[in-house]
Amino acid sequence: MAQFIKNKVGIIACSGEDLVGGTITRAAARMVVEKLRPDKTIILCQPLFMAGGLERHGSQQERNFAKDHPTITIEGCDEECARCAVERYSGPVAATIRVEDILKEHPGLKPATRETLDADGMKVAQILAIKIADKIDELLDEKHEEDEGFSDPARPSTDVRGCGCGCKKR
Amino acid sequence: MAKEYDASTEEFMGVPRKKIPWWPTIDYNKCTFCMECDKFCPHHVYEKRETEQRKLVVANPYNCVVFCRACAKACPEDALSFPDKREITKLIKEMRGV
Amino acid sequence: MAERKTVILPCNGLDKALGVVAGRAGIVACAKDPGIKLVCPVLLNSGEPKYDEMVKDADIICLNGCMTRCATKLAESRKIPVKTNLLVPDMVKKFNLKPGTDLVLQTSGVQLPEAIADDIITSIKKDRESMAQEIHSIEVEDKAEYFETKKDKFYFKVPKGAYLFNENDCWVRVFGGLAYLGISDFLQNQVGDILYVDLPAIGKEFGQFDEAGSFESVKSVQDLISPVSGKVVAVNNQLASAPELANQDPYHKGWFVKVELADFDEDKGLLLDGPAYFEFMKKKIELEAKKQH
Amino acid sequence: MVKEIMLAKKVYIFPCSGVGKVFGSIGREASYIVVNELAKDKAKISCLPLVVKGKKALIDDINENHVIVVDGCPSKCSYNDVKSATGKEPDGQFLSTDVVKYNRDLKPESDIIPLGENAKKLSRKLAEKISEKVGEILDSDKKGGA
Repeated sequence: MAQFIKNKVGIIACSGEDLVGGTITRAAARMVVEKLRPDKTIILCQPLFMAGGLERHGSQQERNFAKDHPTITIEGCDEECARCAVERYSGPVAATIRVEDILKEHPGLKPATRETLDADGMKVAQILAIKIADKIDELLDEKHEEDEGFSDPARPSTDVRGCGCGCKKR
Repeated sequence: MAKEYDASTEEFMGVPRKKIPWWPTIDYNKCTFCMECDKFCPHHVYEKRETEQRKLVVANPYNCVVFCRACAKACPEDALSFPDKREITKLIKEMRGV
Repeated sequence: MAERKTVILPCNGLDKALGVVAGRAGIVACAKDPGIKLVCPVLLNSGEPKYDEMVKDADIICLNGCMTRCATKLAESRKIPVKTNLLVPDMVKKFNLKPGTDLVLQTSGVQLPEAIADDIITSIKKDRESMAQEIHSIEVEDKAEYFETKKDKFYFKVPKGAYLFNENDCWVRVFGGLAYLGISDFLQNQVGDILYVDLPAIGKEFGQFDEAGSFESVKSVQDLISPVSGKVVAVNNQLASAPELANQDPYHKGWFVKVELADFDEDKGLLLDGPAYFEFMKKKIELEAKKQH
Repeated sequence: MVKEIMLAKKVYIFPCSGVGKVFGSIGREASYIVVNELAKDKAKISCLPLVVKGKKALIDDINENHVIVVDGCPSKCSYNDVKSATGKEPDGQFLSTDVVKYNRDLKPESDIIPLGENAKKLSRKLAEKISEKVGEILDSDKKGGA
């Protein structure tokens, strides 16, 4: 892996509009940057990343950040647009996390609405958010005590991990 | 959060922040504890006191940005007041002169 | 933008046709351009207080009928600052219209006041245009060099010269006795996308560190805390329809207010130049980052 | 011109998919209102990231139909992304901040998930404008084809 500045991790969600997976990536990304790891993350805007950025700063700020820092892409479907974008403009990604994998692990969860997430969609987003947070800790070689100091409702309790969908996960 | 900020080492315009008496004063006759000012202020000047009669206090006066009065505009009851800017400017000039 | 008032003080001496021409020219100019006001020299001389308000902050033109320059002297005695002194004999030459000696003006004597009035109106227009030109100059990105620093994916710029700052992250750029005010790149970054900008009324006076406008984003409402004392002569009306200019181009097209400086020599003692503000801003950025922890 | 039976064209709506600010979400919400409700059979939504990725089938389909871009900030990502992928000027473009600017009484909340009440109201206002534009574009099709 390239030498990254390991103070913050970039988060880029596919954020696709046409499918519920996109909405889930969006929600999970926001949970991570707002609640779970606010000071360890920078959210990168997928369309801005693609378009370049603000002209007066040389149009490259999103891309440069992903060049210098480890970046996690979050994918809503197998097109993996976010990963493709980062690889095209910045370089290798540090990790890719897929909504589909979570759906496979939790077959009982069936998110359906792409407009506003339903209860299942919200749960998937929460599981995804935790997975991202764990990945961030790993990338920054930091250990976060589980649930430490985080009692926000957006943070799923351990119940969510064993989410009641019938999966065997604890 | 607020604790990271150490006003004793901070300066404003070359004057120790602690020597500048600039912060809001709550008029408790007007305040309805709607908390709009606290919600507004990103510098944690205010603190809620759920169990006390005065449910809001100016807890970190030196976190207040000198000359900023933005929270007063957020106050629907007009219960917040600040010192006179000219007086403060004069004071700062005097201290810089020393 | 602000249009300054123009006030004409004619001599209106009644012992010479030249004086009658001066008075007449003032009347015609007022009739042609309602933005121009006329001061009656006789009433002014009697100590009439109503003119105090009128001449305040206005461009005063003294229109003298002869070399005695009564209008100019009158203005001086009343401590009214004069912008332009005109002499009717100069105008006679300029337009080659001799008024004759008859106090009841005849032919060319009637034409001359018309010509003088037109001349005055044209020069006012030119003044306004050159003022607009000046505005244009701050809106065009000059070759100013910038200091730049980066925090994560955010970039912050500070012009190296020409701009002075206060520690409330607002800037002033001086052009002679006038100055533009705005917010720094750091401040616009802090508040995020600016949605609404409220600007002060033309003519409003404020002291150093008073509010000279405010702006609002989803995150917050903040004031432009003026680095200087002065009086508003113009505001950037473009910000009403395009508040994003304050985000995109905070040092040029995103200017807020233009002021006539009150006491810049005194004010500037409390301001930072580009290099000093850049160092100050970098510390602030680090402090903000720490606070987020 | 002898006309074959032609399927009516549709209008693609591409919101910018911005994820950092509420304005992107307003544009996105408005787009959903358009395709689900106001111009149900006339407009459709697709993924902007997929366009930029260069998905040929999608880009070809956009070029055979019409496209409106809905941006959330003056960076105009959707406009720039769609234009560079399709090589043509979009048939319509909107900026959600414009709706925000002209409805000062409805200052949007900063929440994104879920959107606040004002943000929802603004989304509907924007949606109405977008769907009007959809109608205009399709009408001019009919006139042009007649």
